[in-house]
Amino acid sequence: MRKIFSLIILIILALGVYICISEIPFGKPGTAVGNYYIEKGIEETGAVNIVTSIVLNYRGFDTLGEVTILFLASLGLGAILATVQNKTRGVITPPSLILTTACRFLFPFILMFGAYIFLHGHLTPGGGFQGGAIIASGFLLRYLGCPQKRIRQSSFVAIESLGGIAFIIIGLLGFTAGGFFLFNFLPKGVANTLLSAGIIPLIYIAIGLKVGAEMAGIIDTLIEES
Amino acid sequence: MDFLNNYIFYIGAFGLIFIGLYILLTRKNLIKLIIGLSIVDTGVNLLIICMGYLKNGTAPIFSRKGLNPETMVDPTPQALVLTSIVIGVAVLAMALSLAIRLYQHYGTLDMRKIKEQKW
Amino acid sequence: MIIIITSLVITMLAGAIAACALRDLLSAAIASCLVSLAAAILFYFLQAPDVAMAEASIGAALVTAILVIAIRRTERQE
Amino acid sequence: MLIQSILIIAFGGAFLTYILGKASSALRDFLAVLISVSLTVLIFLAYGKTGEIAFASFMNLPLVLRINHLSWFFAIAIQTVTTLSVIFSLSYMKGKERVDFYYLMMLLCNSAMLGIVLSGDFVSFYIFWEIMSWSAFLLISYNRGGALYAGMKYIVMSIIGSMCMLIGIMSLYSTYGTLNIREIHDLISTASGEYLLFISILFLAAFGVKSALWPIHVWLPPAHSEAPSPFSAVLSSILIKMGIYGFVLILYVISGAALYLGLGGGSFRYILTLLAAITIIIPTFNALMQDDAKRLLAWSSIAQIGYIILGISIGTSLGLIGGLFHFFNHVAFKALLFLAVGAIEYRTGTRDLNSLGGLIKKMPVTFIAVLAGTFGLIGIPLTNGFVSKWLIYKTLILNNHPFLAFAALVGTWGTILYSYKLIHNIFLGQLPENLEHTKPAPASMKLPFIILSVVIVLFGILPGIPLKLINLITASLGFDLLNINIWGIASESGPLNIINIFAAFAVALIVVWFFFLISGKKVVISQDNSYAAGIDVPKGKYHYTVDFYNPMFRMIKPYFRDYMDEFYSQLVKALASLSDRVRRLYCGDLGVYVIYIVLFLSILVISKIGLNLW
Amino acid sequence: MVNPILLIIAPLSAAFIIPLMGYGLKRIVKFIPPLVMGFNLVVSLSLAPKVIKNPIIVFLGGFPPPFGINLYVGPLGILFSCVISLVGFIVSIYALNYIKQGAEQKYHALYLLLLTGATGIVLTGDIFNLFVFYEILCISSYALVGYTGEKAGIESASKYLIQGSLGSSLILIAIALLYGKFGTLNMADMASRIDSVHTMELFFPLVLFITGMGVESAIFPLNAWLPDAHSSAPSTISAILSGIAIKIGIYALCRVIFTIFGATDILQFLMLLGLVTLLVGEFSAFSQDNIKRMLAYSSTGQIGLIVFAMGVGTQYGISGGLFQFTTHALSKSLLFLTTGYMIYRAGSMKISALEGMGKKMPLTSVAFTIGAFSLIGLPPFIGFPSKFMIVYSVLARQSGLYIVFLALVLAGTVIEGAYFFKVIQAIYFKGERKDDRAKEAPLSALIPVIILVLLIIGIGIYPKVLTSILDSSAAELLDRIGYIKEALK
Repeated sequence: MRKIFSLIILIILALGVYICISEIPFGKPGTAVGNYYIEKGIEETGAVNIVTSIVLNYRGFDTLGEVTILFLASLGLGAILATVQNKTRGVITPPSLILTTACRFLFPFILMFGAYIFLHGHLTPGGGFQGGAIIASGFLLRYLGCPQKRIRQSSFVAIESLGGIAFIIIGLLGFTAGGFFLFNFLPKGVANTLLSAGIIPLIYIAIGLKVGAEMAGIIDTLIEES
Repeated sequence: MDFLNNYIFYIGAFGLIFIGLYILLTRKNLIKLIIGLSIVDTGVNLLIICMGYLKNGTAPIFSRKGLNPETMVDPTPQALVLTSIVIGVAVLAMALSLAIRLYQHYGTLDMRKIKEQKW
Repeated sequence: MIIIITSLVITMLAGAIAACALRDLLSAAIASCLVSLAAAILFYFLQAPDVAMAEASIGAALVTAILVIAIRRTERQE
Repeated sequence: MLIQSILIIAFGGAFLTYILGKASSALRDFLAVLISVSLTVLIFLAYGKTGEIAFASFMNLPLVLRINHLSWFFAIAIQTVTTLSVIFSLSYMKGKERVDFYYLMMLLCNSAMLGIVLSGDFVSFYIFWEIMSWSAFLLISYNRGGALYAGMKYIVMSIIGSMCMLIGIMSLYSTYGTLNIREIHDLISTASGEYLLFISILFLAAFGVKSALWPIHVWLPPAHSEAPSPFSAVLSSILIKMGIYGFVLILYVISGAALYLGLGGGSFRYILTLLAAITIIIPTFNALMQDDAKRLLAWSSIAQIGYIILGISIGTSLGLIGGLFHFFNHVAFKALLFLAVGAIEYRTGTRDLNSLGGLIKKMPVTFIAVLAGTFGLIGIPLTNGFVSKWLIYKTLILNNHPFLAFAALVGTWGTILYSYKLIHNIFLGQLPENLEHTKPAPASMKLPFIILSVVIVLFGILPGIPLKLINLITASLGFDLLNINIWGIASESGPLNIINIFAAFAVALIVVWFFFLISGKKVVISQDNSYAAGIDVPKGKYHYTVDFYNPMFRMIKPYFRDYMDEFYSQLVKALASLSDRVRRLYCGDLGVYVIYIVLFLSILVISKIGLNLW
Repeated sequence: MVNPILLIIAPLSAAFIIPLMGYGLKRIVKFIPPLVMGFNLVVSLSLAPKVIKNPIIVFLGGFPPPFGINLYVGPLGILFSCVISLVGFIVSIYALNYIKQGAEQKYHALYLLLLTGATGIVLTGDIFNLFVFYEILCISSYALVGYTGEKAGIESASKYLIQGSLGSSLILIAIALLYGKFGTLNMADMASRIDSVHTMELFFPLVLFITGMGVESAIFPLNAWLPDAHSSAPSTISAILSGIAIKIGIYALCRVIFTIFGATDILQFLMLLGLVTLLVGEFSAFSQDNIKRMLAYSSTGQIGLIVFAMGVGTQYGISGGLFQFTTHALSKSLLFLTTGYMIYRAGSMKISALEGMGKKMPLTSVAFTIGAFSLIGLPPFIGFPSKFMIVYSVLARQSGLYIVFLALVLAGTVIEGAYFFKVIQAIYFKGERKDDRAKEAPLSALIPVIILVLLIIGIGIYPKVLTSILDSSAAELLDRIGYIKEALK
C-alpha cells in the first residue's frame, strides 16, 4: 500500500517539475554573472581555472563554510563513535602479498599525485577538494594493504585544525591588507605560471592537506572499531 | 531528436531524485535510506550542473591561448556543486556513524522496529 | 555523441533502480558507486572537468568505501 | 497622588512582609496588620475625591489610575474585608507551614483587587486582573490534596475568561485607538448595535466566570471549600465581586444607561436578568444538600450574586441602588459567616455539619455572629439584607417582572431553609462528647465578628448612610437622583421608612418580653424527656440533625444534580482523549515522517496545478 | 565600528582552535564558548543602534554583490544575532559543569559551530551561502542531539538526520531552479527580477523552499523530529535548539517569502499553518508525563503562534511575531535550563518524579514558575506584551475569519496554561521529597537562570526597550524594494 501511495505522490511531483522545467531552456544560460566571471576572471584573480577563482575568491566565504562542514563531520563522528565501549578489533582477513607490496609501492605515488593536483589547482582542473580526496584514498589503500601500521589519530586532528586556521588567517590578512575579508592581496603574477594567482595556491594547499587529513580521519574513525 | 538533446540531462537528474525519494519513502533499512539520500544528492548535483551548460560550449579554463570566452560554459554552478558534493559526504559520514551506533543499541536497522521515541 | 550520453543516463538510472531493488546492501552500495561513476562521466560531457574529478574521487571512491565499511560493521542483508 | 501611594504601599507591603517573614513571624504578622489598617485609613481619606493620574506607559499606551465614588465604594469594601481576614488569620495560621507565602499571596491578591478598582484604563485593569487570578490560584491550591483539583478548575476557567476579556479590550483598542475608560465612554456612543453586543458578550463571559454566573459557576464550590478559611472569606465576599464591578463598568460606565437599555433590542438585558434568576434558584437548592459548612456557604454566595446581578441588570435607578447596596451587605454577612465557620473549624477541627452540634454554650460570641450573619442573609427587617432585598423586590414589581420576583421569592425561601440548617446543625441541639472541652473563639477572631455584626445591624436600622453614597454613584452613571433621608427612601415611587418598622419591632419586643415575665414558672425539661415511640431513648446524642432535609432531597435530588459540572467534566474528558489521539500522530516510524514531508509538498503542488488556488 | 564579519569569524576560529588545545590546556576549553559568545553579544549590541538607521553591507573578497557574497546586516539580522549570542552566552555558562561525561572538548566545538551556523544564516545576503550555513546548523544539531550516545539520543538523532537532509536537498533543488531561471545567487538581485509568484516556475521553488525550511522550523506536518530530538538531547542543547535553532528556520522562511518572492497572498496559508501547528502542539503536550517531551511539544505550539503572527502580514503583526520569538527564546531556554538540574537531581524525566521540588530546590522552582507564567502571557512578564501585540495586530485586520482564528489561538494558550499549571502544582503542592540527594543546583547553574529571570521581568515591565528595533526590523522585512535598493546600490 505504501508503495502505491508514494508512487502517486512522486507522479504528482514529476508533473509539477515538468511544468516548471519546461520554462527553463537547456543549454543557453548566458547569465550576466557567469559571463562577468569568464571575462574578468583572469585579470581580477590571476587564476587560469575560472572555477577555482570563483571557489576561492568570488565565493570564498562558501568554501570557508564548506571547510567548516567537513571539520564538523569529523568532530561529530568523533563525538558519536568516541563513546563506544567495545574497542576490540574484529578479525580482518590478512591482506594478500600482492596487496601489501602494491600498497607499499603505490602509497607515496598516490600522495604525490594528490599533492600535484591541489598545487596546480589554479591552472588545471581539480583543486583542494579533489587532491584531498585522492590523498584520503591513498590512506584507504594503506588501511587495506597494511593494517598493522596505524597513524596516530591526533596527527590528523592537528592537520585539520591547522588547515582551517590557515584559511582564516589568510582571510584575516586579506581583511587587514585590503579592507575586505578574503581579499586577494598577494601579487597576481603572470597568468598560467605556477606562482601566479595570489592567495589561491596558498589556500588550496591548506584545503588539500585539511581535506586529505579529514577524510582519512573519518575513514580511520569508522574502521578503528571494526 | 532535439527532444533528447534538450531533456536528456533533466530526465537523468530528476530521475535520480525521484528514485532516491522512492527509496526514502518505501524502504525500511537505515543503510538503504542513506544510499537513497546519496542518490538524491547526486541527482541534485547533476541538476545544478545542467543549469549552467551552454550548447557545445567549452570548459571555463584558459589552458591554451586563443580560447573564445563567449563559448565557455557558465562556471558558477560548478563551484556550487563542488561544495554540495562535499556536504553530501559529510552528511553521509554522520548518518553512517549514527547507523553504526543504532545497530549497537538495537541490534537491527529496520526503522519499523526502532520506534521507542514516539507519542 | 548523443547516443553515448543517452546510454550513460540509462545505465545511471538502471544503477539507481538496482540500488533500490537489491536486498543485499553490499551490491546496493556497488550500484550507487556505478551511479556516481556514470554521473562523473556525464559531468565530463557537460564540460565540467573539476566536478567530474570531484565526483569520481569523492562520490565514487570515498562514499562507496565508507558505505562498505559501515555495512561491514552492521548487517549485510536488508 | 493618593491613589499611587495606596497601590505602592499595597504591593510594597506584600513583598516586604514576605521578606520580613523570613526573619521573624511576629514582625511579619504585625507588619501585615499595620499595612492593612493603614490602607483602610488611606482609602477613608480618599472619600469623595475624583481624579485621574497617568502613572506609567506600556507599549505607547498611558496607564491611568482614577478614583470616583464607584471605585471608592468597592475599594473600601475590599480593604475592610482584607483587614478583618488578616486579623482573623493571625491566630488561624499560627501552626501551619509556609505562612509567609500565604501572607504574600493574600496581600498581593488584595493589592491586585485595589488595582482593578482604581485603574482608569483597560490595560492596567487587565494586568491587575491577571495578577489577582494567579495569586488566588496559588492560595486556593495552598493546602494540598483536593485543593489541587479545585485550583486547576479555577485557573483554567479564569484564564478562559481573561482571554475573552483580552479579545474585547483589543477590539476596543483597534476601533477607538485608546483604552482610557473615560474616552471610550464618549466615543462608544457612535458604535453600531451589534458591535456593542459583541463587546458586551465578551466581557459578560469574562466577568461571568469570575462572579460565578449560573452556567460558568462550576469552579466556585470546590475553590471556596478547599481554600484556607480566611482566604475563602476574602474569596467569596470580595473576589467574585470584582465580576460585579466589571458588570457595572461595562453596562453603565462604558455603554451608558441609554445605550444599555436598547442593546440588542432590549434582549441582552432580558437574557442577563433570566441568567440571574436561574443563578438564584438552582444554587440555593444545591446549598440545601451540602453537608460541609463552607460548601453550603459557597453555594449561597452564588445565589446572592444572582440577586446582585438581578438588581444591576434591571436598568432602573432603584434596581441599581438595590443591587449595589446588596453587594455591600453580602460582603458584610458572607465574610462574617465564613470567618465564623473558620473559627469553628479552628476550634473543633471539623466543619462537617452532621458531626457538630450544641456549640451555643461553648462559643457564644461565634453564635451571635452567625445569627446576625444569617439574619442579614435572609433579609429579616432591621438588618441591611432586608433593605437591599426590599429595593430589589420593589424594582421587580414596579417594572412588572412577575416571574423574576417569584424566582427571587423562591430563592429567599431556600435561603431561610439552609440558614436554619446551618445554625441548627452547628449551635443548637446536643453537644457531642468529643466537643466537650472546646474553648470559645480566640480574641483576635472575636474582633472581626463584632465589627461585622455591628455593620449589619447599623446599616439595617440607618440605611441612609450607605444609600446616600450609592445615590451619588447612580447619579454619576446617568440615572436620576432619589431623595434619600437617614431612615430610607422618601421618593413617591417606593417609600421605605425604617423608623416605623423599627418602632413596630420595638413594641412587639416589649409585649413578648412582658408575657415572658408574667408566665413566671419555668419548667426545666431534661434533654431525654421526649417520646420516642416506645423504643428506649439512646443515651448518646440523638437529636436528629443528620440529613436534615432528607425527604425533600429525595424529591428534588434528580433535578438538582449539577448539570453544568457534569457537562464540563465530560468536556475535559473529551479534550484529554482528543489530545491522546492527536499525539498518536507522531507514531515514531521514520517512514511515516518522510511521507508527511513529501505529502505536504505534493499537496501544495496539487493545489497549484489542480485547483489553481494561488 | 566593528566589522560584522567578526560575528561569524570569531566563533568559527574558536571552534577550529579548541581541538588544538586538547594537548596542553584541557581545562580552559570549557571557558572559550562563554568568552566568544560574550564577545558576539557585545559586538551585536554595539552595532544595533547604528544598524537601525541604515543597514551595513559587507562585501566579502572585495567584489560587489551580484558577483561576490555580501553580508546584509539590517535591524532584523542584528535582532536575531543579539538574541542568539545572548541565549548562547547564558547557556554556555550553564554548561560549564553540566556537561561532564563524553568527549567534552568536541561538545564545546560543536556548540560554537552551531551558533556560527545560526549567526551566519541571519547575516548573509546570498541564497547559497544561507544554504551552507543552514547545513552547518543542521549537522551540528544532529551531532549534538546524539552526543550522549544513549539509546534515545541516537535514535532521535538518526531520524532527525534523515528528515533534515531530505529538507535541505529540497532547498538545494529550489536554489538550482532559481539559478537556472535568473542566473544569480544574490537574494537582492534575485528579488529585483521576481515580480509575481503565480507562474508555476516560480511557485514550485517557493513551495520547495517552504517545505525544506519548514522541516527545520517545525511547521505542523514536518515537525515529527522535534519532540524526539528536544527531549533526548542534553538539557543545554535542547535549550539552544528550542530557543534558537527552530527560530532560525522561521527567519529563513520569512526572508524567502517576504524578501525574495514578496509572496503576500501565501500569508493566509501561512497563518492557517501556524494555527494548526499551535493546536497540534498544545494538544499533544497536554497529555504528556515526560517533562522534556512536554516542553518540546509546547515549543511546537509557540512556533505555531510565531508563524501565525508572521502570517498576519501587517508591520504590527510581524513585530508582534518577532517579540514572541524573543519571549519564547528567553522563557523556553529558562524552562529547559531549570528542568536540566531538576531531572539530574530527581533521576527521571517523569513529572511525578519532580513532586516536592519546590522545597528542595526553591530558586530553580521559582524560576520555572516565572518561565511558565511568561510563556502563558501573564502580565508582569515578557509574554504579556508580545501576546498584546499579536492580538492587537489580528484584531486590527477587522475581519470575522481572523477573530475565529484568534479565538482558536487563545484556546491553544489556555491548554498550554492548563498543563503548565499541572506541573507547577506538582512541583509545589504535591508530595514530600524524603531523599536528600535533591539539593539546590550549583552556582554556575543559578547565575544564568537568574540573568534570564531578570531579563524576563525587566522586558515584561518595560517593553519599550525592544519596540524600536522590532518595528524597524518588521519594516525591513516588509518593504522589498528598500532591501533591494540598499543591497545593490
